[in-house]
Amino acid sequence: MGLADAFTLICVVAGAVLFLAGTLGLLRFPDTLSRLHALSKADNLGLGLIVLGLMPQQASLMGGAKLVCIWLLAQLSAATASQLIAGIAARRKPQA
Amino acid sequence: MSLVFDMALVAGLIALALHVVVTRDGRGAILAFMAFGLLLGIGWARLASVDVALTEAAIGGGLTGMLLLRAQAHLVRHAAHPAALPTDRRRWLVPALSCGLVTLALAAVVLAFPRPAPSLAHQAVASLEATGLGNPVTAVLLAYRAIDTLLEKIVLILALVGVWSLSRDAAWGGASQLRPAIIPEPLVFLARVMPPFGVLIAVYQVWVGADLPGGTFQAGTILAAMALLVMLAGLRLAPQTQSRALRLMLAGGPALFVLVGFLGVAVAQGFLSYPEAIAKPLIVGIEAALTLSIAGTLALLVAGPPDRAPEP
Amino acid sequence: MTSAYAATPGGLLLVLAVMLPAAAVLAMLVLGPRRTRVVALATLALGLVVALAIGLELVRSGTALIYVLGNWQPPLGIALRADGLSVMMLAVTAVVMAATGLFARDLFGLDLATADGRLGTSFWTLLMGLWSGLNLVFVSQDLFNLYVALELLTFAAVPLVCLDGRGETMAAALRYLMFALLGSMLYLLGAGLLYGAYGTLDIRLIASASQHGPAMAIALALMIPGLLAKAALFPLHLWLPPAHAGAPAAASAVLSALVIKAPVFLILRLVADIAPPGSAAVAGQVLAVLGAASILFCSIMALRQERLKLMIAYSTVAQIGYLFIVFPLAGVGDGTAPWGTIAWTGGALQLTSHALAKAAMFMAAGIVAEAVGHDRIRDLGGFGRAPPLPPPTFGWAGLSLMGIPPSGGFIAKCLLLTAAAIGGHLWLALTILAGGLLAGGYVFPVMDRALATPAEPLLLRKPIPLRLELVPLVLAVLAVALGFLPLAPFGLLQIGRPDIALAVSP
Amino acid sequence: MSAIALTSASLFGLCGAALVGIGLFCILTHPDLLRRIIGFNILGAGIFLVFGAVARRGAAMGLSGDPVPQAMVITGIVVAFAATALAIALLRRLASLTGSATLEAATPPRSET
Repeated sequence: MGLADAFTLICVVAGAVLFLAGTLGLLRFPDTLSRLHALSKADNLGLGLIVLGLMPQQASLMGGAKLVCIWLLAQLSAATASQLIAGIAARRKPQA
Repeated sequence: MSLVFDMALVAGLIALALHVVVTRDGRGAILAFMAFGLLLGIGWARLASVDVALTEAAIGGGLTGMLLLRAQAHLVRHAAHPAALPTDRRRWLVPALSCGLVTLALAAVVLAFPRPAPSLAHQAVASLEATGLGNPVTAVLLAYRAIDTLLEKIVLILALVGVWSLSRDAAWGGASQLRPAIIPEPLVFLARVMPPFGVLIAVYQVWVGADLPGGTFQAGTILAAMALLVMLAGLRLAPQTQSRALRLMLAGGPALFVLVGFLGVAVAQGFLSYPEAIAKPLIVGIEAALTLSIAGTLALLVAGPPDRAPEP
Repeated sequence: MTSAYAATPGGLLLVLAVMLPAAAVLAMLVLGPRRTRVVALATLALGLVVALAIGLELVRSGTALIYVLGNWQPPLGIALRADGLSVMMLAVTAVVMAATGLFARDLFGLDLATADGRLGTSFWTLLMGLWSGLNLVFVSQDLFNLYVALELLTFAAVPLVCLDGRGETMAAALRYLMFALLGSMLYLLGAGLLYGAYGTLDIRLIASASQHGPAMAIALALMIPGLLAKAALFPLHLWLPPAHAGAPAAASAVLSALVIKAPVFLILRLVADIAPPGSAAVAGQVLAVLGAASILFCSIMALRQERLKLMIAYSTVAQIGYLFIVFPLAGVGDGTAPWGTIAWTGGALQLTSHALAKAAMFMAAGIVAEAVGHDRIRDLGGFGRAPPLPPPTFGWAGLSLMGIPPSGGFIAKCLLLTAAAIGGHLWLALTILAGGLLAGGYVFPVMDRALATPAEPLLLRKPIPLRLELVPLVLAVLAVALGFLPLAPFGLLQIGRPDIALAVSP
Repeated sequence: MSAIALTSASLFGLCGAALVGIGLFCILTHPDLLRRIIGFNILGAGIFLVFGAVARRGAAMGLSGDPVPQAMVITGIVVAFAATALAIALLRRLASLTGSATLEAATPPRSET
């Protein structure tokens, strides 16, 4: 196992752990906002680590660039979704 | 190791499907179904069918989910509370047993398929040269079995005509009301930032689809999603369904397909055959036109029947 | 093995039969509501010519017409093939379509507000889609291509049911869609299994395979019930009466006369052309039992209906039943060639005469409902005095349904009865006789109402032009005239049978 | 039973068989029409997976699967989506007109044509 493979292994495992933690948080945390917090942690950092870990495995620069693009697009949509959910949660709260 | 991964994936798929059926929570069922669609996309990637994986993830996990969520919101507002599965055993036991029987019979057939497996891969690859393509799936869709793809476009258009026919008489020819009453700011931001990327990805998909996984369906779905995003965010109104330009776009792809098909009668070896020298450019041209048609049709199918009277 | 398809002269006509209406759908979409009707009528005329040309070419050459799409030979590509039976279906379809077109033009012309509006425009577009799907069902040789054809039919037929936009017809259309989709999916699943086992979906290639594993039996056990759900055979008929009764008269005519015949045709092909003899015999027996049950149960249901259109719709399910008792009568699956038997000819005649008679009946009922404003049989006393032609139309079409001489239905039922007597199928013979009597039971009361003198005369809502009434009358007369036709043209049915590749000596 | 080596193709084929059963059950028994429409999608997914298993088994010539069933699945997915869209449009209209999202409550047609 070369250095690159070891790097991949560590990063991807760390990413997977973050996803696991995020899922646990989603299921266990009491209210919408803290669940959202857990979820976006997993989404941002977990996906980021996995993408980072897969970088050395790419044969070409294009492949790496595509991976980064995927991460950026996921960031964008996740951030928007979080905003939307948080907005709805904030609007509902005063009425409850 | 990879078989363990597949087993976990399969277990997840079955668990989600069961959850969709038995849960009492209507919205929860839809969300579980969307997760199911995404997992299924991974399943298709595991089956090494990247073309299908892309289509499934985009349609099964995306557009269908949006359609279902919008319908659920509508039903909650307009209809009696949806009922849950019958608890009376007589009502569900017989269907459950017969469905179990179907599953068992299917499983037996799947395990008893002949080996070596019959396959058209040889013929598909051997004939690839005549089409000038590199992706055999695209060759099947646009050359060997082109008639299926062409008539399936007609199916899509008929579905759209059918959906439009469900409007009130006064609204027929008008536009759908997609824009929600309150548009959240982040959505508008996303609708401004995302579409250029989406269009880029779609163009890329059509372009590489001739030789690599990807193609007109996947690209069309992405474009449809972008169009819906822009309309949902209120940046553009949904188009009038009577608009001539819109209708030209919808009919353009299949119409070009039919024309090239009959061109084949005159200059190649019959209906839907391409002259070998220009097969690839013809196919890519048809794909480009089809992509626009598919994008428009899918987006309008999600938008539903027009509900505002047409404006001249 | 002669697996390759050789295109025959005139094969391109089959492509035209499918693509002409499909292209019309596209043209209508682009040209817009005002020109939809013109495009439809032009396509109907052209399509009729194409069907005629196909018939002439078949008779001239005496062999099946074949076309290989894109010149890609099956199993990789798809072939179209029309033998005598397919050509008969194409011809009947073209005639009923053309009649429906003429009828719909005047029916929608009654109300100028709807003529170029939602109802009229959607009707014409969907009608063309329907036609393309029907023609494809009759000529395609590829099981997945046939799935696409079935979906063309589903997507065109379902919205036709609820064009009037009422809640009840929405429910009827939704129930229809559920049954139709379930049917398509089971069919598709079966096709997938067959591909897994044989590596092809071409009917000729599958049929010429020497060994059949469990995949064939399971696939047939999925595909046939799926198609039965679409054909509305008892006990899967529940969706049909509300759907066919709720549609506008012109649409009911096509749905009842043609659309349900497509899955019946496919079942016939699966059982007679693909299934190995043992499975075919079993399937034939089961189908015959269901067919007989359909005839008896749905005839009785038709007797009990209070509304004219519902009665006609139940009668459709009963009449479809006759097509399924053909299987054991023609000896499908016992090693002989079924297409030479009198039962086979009887079945084909029944199919044709029912298509003509049922289209005529629905159109006549539509005219009555349009003129009087309702279709409650009890309150229709004296409807024969108002628009003059629907009662004779109804009577003539009724002759064919009951099987009274001289009519196409009579010859058909007579042939089936003879086959049942010769073959010693006493229960089928009794069913045929009982079905005829029951049909009389539901046709005569309507005639009685037509000729009755009501206490107070019926109020006419609107005048009906004579031209509108003529179309169904012509169809009904054609259904009766089939009875005068010498049976020779039905030698047509044997053209192209058996498929050459099937004729491998054991 | 070791003769039947469990490959990932047959594993997904079996998954397809199970999904077909689950989807059918949902369609046959669930009173909520929206859920039945989802059931159709699950049934479709199962059918397509059976096609997928067939395709994967047919891998040859350096291809990872037989392209013919793969292409059919793509066609099938798009048709299934169109069916879902039409069913949902009908259901929404039914709900607006009658206030009911089930077929059980719908009475047989009785009013005049």
